[in-house]
Amino acid sequence: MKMRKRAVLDEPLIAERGSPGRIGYSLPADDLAEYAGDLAPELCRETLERFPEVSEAEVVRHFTRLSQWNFSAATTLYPLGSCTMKYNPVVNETVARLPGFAQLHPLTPDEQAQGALALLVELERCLAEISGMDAVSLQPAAGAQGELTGMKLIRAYHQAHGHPRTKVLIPGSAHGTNPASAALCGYAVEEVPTGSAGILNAETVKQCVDGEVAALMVTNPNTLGLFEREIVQITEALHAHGALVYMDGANLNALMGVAKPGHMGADVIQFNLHKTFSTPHGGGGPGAGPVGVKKILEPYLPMPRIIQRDGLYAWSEAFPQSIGKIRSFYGNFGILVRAYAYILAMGGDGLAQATRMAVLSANYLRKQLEGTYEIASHEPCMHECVFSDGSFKHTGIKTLDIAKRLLDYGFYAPTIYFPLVVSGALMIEPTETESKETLDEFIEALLAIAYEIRTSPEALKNAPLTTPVSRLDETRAARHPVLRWGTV
Amino acid sequence: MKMRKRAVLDEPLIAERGSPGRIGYSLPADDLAEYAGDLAPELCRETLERFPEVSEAEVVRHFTRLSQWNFSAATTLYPLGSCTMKYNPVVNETVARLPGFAQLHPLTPDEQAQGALALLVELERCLAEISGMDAVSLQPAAGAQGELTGMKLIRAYHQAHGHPRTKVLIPGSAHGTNPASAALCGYAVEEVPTGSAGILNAETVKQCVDGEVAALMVTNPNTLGLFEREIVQITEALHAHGALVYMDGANLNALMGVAKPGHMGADVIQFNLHKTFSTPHGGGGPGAGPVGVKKILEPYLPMPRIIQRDGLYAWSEAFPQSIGKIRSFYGNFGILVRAYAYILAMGGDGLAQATRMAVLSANYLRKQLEGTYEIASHEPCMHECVFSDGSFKHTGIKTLDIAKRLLDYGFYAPTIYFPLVVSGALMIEPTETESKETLDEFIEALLAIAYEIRTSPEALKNAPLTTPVSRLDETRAARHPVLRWGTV
Amino acid sequence: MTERLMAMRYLPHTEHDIAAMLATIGVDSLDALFAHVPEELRRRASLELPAGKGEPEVQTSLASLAAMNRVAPEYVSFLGAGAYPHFSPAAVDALLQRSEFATAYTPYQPEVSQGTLQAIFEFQSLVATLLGLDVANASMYDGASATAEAVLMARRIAARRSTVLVARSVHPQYRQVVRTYLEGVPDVQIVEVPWASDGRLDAAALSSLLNDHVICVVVGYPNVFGVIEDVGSLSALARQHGVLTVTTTTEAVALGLLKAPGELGADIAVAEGQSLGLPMSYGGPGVGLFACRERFLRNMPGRLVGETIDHEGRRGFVLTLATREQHIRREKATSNICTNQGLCALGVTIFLSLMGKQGLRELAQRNVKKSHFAHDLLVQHGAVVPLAAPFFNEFVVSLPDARSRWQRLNTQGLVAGVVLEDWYPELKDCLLLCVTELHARAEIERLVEELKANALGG
Amino acid sequence: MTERLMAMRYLPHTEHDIAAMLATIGVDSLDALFAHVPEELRRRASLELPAGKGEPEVQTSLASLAAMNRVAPEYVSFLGAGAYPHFSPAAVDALLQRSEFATAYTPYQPEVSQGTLQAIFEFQSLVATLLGLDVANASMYDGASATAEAVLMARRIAARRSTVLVARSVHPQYRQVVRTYLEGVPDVQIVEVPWASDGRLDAAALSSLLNDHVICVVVGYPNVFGVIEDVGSLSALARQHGVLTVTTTTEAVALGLLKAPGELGADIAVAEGQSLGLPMSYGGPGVGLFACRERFLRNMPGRLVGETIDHEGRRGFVLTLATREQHIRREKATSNICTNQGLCALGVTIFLSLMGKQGLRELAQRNVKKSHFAHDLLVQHGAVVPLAAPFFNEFVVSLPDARSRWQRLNTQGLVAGVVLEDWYPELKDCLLLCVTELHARAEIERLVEELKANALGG
Ligand SMILES: Cc1ncc(COP(=O)(O)O)c(C=O)c1O
Ligand SMILES: Cc1ncc(COP(=O)(O)O)c(C=O)c1O
Repeated sequence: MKMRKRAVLDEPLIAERGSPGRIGYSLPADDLAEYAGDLAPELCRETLERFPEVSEAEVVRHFTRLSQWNFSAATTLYPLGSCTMKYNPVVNETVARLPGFAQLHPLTPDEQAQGALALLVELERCLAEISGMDAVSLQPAAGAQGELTGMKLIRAYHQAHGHPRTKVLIPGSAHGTNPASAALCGYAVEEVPTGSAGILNAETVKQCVDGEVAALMVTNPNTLGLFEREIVQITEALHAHGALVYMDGANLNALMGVAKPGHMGADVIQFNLHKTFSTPHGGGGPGAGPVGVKKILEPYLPMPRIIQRDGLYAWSEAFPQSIGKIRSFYGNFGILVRAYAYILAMGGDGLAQATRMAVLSANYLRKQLEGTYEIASHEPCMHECVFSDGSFKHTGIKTLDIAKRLLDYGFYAPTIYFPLVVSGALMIEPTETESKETLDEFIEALLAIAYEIRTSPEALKNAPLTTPVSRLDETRAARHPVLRWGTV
Repeated sequence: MKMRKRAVLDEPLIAERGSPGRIGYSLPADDLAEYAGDLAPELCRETLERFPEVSEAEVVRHFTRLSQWNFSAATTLYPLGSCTMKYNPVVNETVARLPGFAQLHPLTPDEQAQGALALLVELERCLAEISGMDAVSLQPAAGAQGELTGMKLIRAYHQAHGHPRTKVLIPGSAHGTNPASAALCGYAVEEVPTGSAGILNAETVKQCVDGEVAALMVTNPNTLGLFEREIVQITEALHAHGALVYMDGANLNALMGVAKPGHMGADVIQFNLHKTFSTPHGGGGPGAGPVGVKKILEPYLPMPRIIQRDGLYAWSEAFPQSIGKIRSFYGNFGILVRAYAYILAMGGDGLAQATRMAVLSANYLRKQLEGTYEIASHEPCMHECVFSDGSFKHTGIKTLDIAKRLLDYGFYAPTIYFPLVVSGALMIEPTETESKETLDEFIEALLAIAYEIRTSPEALKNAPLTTPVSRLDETRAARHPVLRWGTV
Repeated sequence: MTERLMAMRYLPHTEHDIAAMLATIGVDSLDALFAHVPEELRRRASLELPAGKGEPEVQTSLASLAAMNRVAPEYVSFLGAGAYPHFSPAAVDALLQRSEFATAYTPYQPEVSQGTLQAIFEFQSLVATLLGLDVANASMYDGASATAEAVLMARRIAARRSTVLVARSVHPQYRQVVRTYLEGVPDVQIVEVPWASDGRLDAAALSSLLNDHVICVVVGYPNVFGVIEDVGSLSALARQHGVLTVTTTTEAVALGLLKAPGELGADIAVAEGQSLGLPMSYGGPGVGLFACRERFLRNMPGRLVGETIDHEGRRGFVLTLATREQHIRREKATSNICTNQGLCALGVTIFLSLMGKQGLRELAQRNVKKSHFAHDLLVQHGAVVPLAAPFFNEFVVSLPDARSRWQRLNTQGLVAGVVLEDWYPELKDCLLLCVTELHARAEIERLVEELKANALGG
Repeated sequence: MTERLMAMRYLPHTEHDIAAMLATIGVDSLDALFAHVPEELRRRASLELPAGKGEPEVQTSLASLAAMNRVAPEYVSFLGAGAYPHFSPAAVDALLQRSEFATAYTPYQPEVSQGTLQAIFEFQSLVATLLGLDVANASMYDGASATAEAVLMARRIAARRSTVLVARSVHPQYRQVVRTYLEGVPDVQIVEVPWASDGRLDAAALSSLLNDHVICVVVGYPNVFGVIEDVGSLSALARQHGVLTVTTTTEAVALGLLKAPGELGADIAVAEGQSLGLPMSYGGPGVGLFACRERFLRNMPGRLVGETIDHEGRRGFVLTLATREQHIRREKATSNICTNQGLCALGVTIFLSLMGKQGLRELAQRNVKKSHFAHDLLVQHGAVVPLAAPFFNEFVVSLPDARSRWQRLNTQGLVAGVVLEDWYPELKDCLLLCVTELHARAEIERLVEELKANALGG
């Protein structure tokens, strides 16, 4: 096992550092020294209780130390299934910080923001081309907000056609955001059963559709990493009942240049730019979740939209059927800049190659591991592969133990216990940016762990052994929630 | 003991990563596709043997991982005596990267580089004011090159006065660069004995001076952290014999706003901008070592120098007595920008306060430790304090063991075995940017180690225990030097 | 695949690697991996996009787009209204670029995510204090959607009630987002509450609208006009009817000085955090701050980090109370949010740590001072300021022909705030001006001079 | 001390801390700590400098100075001659900003400095390969002082000899620095060797100067005119007299394509590394690359990192052979260098890792292609190119009235290279032009067009 220990200091909470009266800030010089504008004292608070009082150096050291406690895609393979933890190119960070982007006020008159508008228009076009959809809105802030937007569009469409309908069909393998988003739109969620191979059966879907079904929410490839082979028949079945198809595009990394959701019958799809388009995940965000739609849904897209007027780009709210706004201003612009830079760098062929390499890598992992770990489906996989706990369930070892043990081997863990339809799922997404050597090291680790399960299971039960903290008591955290530092 | 372990992956050499044909670069588009300029094959090499073939992601991960193996001032107290490891403000990094500085070609016509020239002139002025010298050259790339420059100036001066002289006086406590620089100028080095209290005795110096002495090289405060109380008498003694005084300004952090070398009789001094003026040490450099001189030495300063012409700044080589150039172009400009930003931020009062806090902190450490560790001198200390191995020599523990053990406590080690005049020296420089709490933690660690010396010396002998590697075999490295990766 | 792709620098697979991997898998071509994808889909899948570019061209392409946008200091602007120009110390962005923060994801494995987790815990602590409430979550998308989530949460709490009162002086985009989020939610209606002549919520109107069917009242603090609402009085009024008070703040710097919403009786308080160290970035990414009283905890949307201990008893942090979240509760979750604004929350945490107890207050005071100076100078020169209530760093000024004057100044490289008529037809000829610590006195004086020359005089 | 300093953000000591620390020390004021410093020094020590500035002002002050300097892309320049505009991937600078690298110092404690040490080991390996020699050190200040150190080293090796031959076509600043370093070193004289009509070293002149007193011959590779010297022949010639060959390279990118100096018989090879990923930064910091044959190892200046093992047998890296260095050997050291250019060496290491085997060569080829295109186009338009030898990415062009034409173009925002007469009075009316991968074809065509309009035609 390749492992090195190192000293990492305990780092207290920032509120536990510092000393009263110490400061870490400076303001611009006061050029109004003689003027004394202030608010009435009764409007003002007494203090900012337990706000830090620290020097700049203390802040820098504090957060630098904290950062080192993280595993991240920049330091290790981060094979978190469904999350597409690909390499985040450094240049994207540089361009997003250009003052013309970073310092731009969102209400800047359109004529003075033509560069930003042109970028947004171009990005819309690229995403439409990649997905085969007709129009794109960049406003949603993340995948789930894209889903919400998409479902709002579907609702608006049905409403405009007389009746919003009441139900949405969702397979059990779907990501939790799908049912949550549908419910947020007031829809009842109905689970469509997945076929035994892990994919949807067009016949089964057909039987679930009726005039109350507003839409099917389908992920393709689905969360088992499988391409929904019957997708065209499925979407036709929906359309035959006047229902629409929402496609969760979180797994678009498996489709670029291979198949377009627009051709599969999707009416609306969200893009997770923080997955497919390489924007960094930021420890939980920000992401961006643009939606692409077919013509029939375009009138309902969020406002404002960009139009051309007198040879210039301009924001317009003249879309009377629009669902309105889903977020202030125009979305997570800084993330959109990064995604656009990525698309420029990759080009059409590069994106297609990315998909092919992502799928190649997942199939390679799957092949190397399937003799040892039980594969969740025997269908060919796309960009990720899912294993169940079938091969080790009888040993008393849990999927969680394997995940923890991987940390000791210096890898982040795959997504575990998702999708829910797989017992003790281990969902591995290598992405196209990991080298074969790294995949081989990871395979080696998983095989070594399989051996440990047989020979020294306690190593797994006690794992991780090499991390800044050992296994944490999650029950305690939930039972007696301590969600902020003490106020005294 | 506050310590956390964490997994840090073994990271091979970059040449051990990668795969033939893999790449991590891109070039600008070739806009001369039809033109075929190339060199004759007989001029060209076959290959770049064992040059890496890696992707961008692999490079980023490689160096990110390596970085985490370092302790640094940004992660922990780095009390390396004589090195002034103060906090390096982040904003200095930002301004040094402004395209108008970073992308500026050194041969840009002067009219197009007025901003850079103005900055250099301003910085020269600030350094002259801080040191009490008359003129400054920013050209030397580091302290040692500043020393060399200074000694060249002294030599040129004596030469111009008929005879370059043959000897330079240097106290035994001096930094190794002092004798090395003097020798590089062709001078014989003669050691002046230090008085018992650790400082120079004017009488002793007087006895060493004669007509062959070109200069005394003196560090003030000296490397024991002691102010040379008799400095004025000493420099007078030199001047009385027509000899000059080189003052090593590496310890200027102890003097700002307290005493100016120019008033002490120094004829030339170097500034270590990477110490006193907060530019980052870069794991060994780059630094900058400007020299300040008295009027008598100004004619000899390196070329080019900045003059004013037609209301503009301009580089000029019209200095016939100049020693010439010590470095290409004008010095480590990017470092000079950082130092200037620091001086702007601090202001005169801020610099004076920095000195006072640095001295306060060193005295505080000294006081807290002197009951446990043997102090090298009973003189009041300035910005650093030096302990000897006197208190633990009999235990078999070496200064080195204490240094290694400190790593386990999460602190970088002080400078050890320097100055040479102190047995087993431990030279601690806290700097003004460390908080009292951090100093207290460091004191606690040193006291705990003193306790361990008595109770569990093997903990020190085996230290460090928590680092990526344990003690390394330095003898082996020197005996069978392996200085590059294998070529097959 | 034989000709070399520009994108290769991001794609490590050599031809040799590919061949070896295909051989292991047991197929003879990459295409074979996609054989199960219907052929008619694959046939039409090619991407009509330009060829990939090298990094130098990516940089120059983006730089030329960026250069087409006008920003300070060349371009002087008094725009606020939901996005605010503030100084952010260089340390904030430098630390955000630490790739261990930037390229990690949701801390599902806490043992190797303590950096993210502790920072979020600190964020929650700071936000809870700033908003004066018991618990804060680990971020929402932005101030607008956080407001919508607050209303949805209020509705969960007051499940049998049906009316949401929203002050018309809440930022119009926030109101639009609330409306969008609520559309389709059964049995809820939104009623707008007007402002009184001084710019604060019309208390009489509120009184007349409050009743047992009301879920909550949403009020801006400060409101879109920069006006400091009397949250204490209106929350007291609301409470009499069992109605929850929700405050929403676009300019979080104000909270460094103003009484905290919770202190004034708010039950849920949200804010946009962009002002606290994040660049405006044409409107995003920012971060939604969200806090509420402890008793509503289980109704809260979003992620929460909690303190706990490890096997050796060391303090550590974990995601907690996830049973509220979509990945566990699915359609019954308190929200659909998953990816949030983690790195922005970290930015706010770093910014607040640097500013600290004293700095944030001083920053807020400086904003008051600068904007009040501008206000006073305008008044001195005869400008009409229609709203008399105290304001933070934005205020409304009324002048004849505002729009065309605004346009004229715009061509001179000066944006005289927002033309309010676009949002409030009733506010014809009104401009909303925002002045922060970054506006130099000379810029303020220029604004006044230009408005005077253009308008005030006649 | 009672009024607040702007610099406080960098100074953590509160009044309370200060009082507590003074009490511990047992003195009653800060001044008391300096009581032993002669009073007449203290009296005059106050600093007449402006008051400290906040970070916003520091930024604007520096930004306005930076804005007074003209740089690409607005300003087109064909300047090379020791500093070269090249593309550096964003990853290089991002990694250099990792504070664990930037804020550490010389790795005296190897156990907590393996990051720096391994990176230097990689640097040494890459540089040794690039220069085609056995061992490279861990960096010198710059190409010029590295050249001087090489000459001093040669002198140590050939201790009884006395003459240093330096090609006059070595960069004049490098020659100046060599001269400065050698001044005062007893019994050494420098003799310049002229160039032949094609721009290469005059072999006949060299032959006539070589004898048993000669220490070494120093030649630029490429030389200051961009000309590729025939190092193989001249080193063979030198070796006949037991004379060492030292090559010095200002444009290290050339070494990605050209035969390595060591391969051609150089005994010591040095270079300026700025081209390899570092910004020009008005001439510094760059980094001196330095390599030699193994048998000269103990005469080498500078720091060296070597491989070893730890107690558990794991590979690790340490500073080694320090007995050559000043901190051990003091006046007998092989050099006085201490602080070197560590972070720049790291930058070069990262750059070379990214470019790799293929990229560095391709980059060099592109430089050849671009500069030869410019050269050919000029010739096509009748320009005179006085030196016929092969060149890398710089070449000399001769045209009537060069200086005034250069000046005219300069006012039009185009710098037509270096006016060589300033360095070489014998090269009147000659310009030295440098063309790299960053020059667009259109810029080259503009240069030719302008020179033509200005000169070539008439
Ligand atoms: C399949 C799938 N759908 C939807 C989402 C939701 O996207 P986001 O987290 O950006 O809201 C995710 C992300 O985790 C996902 O994996
Ligand atoms: C006292 C003293 N003098 C001179 C020097 C040499 O400075 P530099 O390392 O910048 O060459 C140092 C630095 O280590 C020093 O501490």
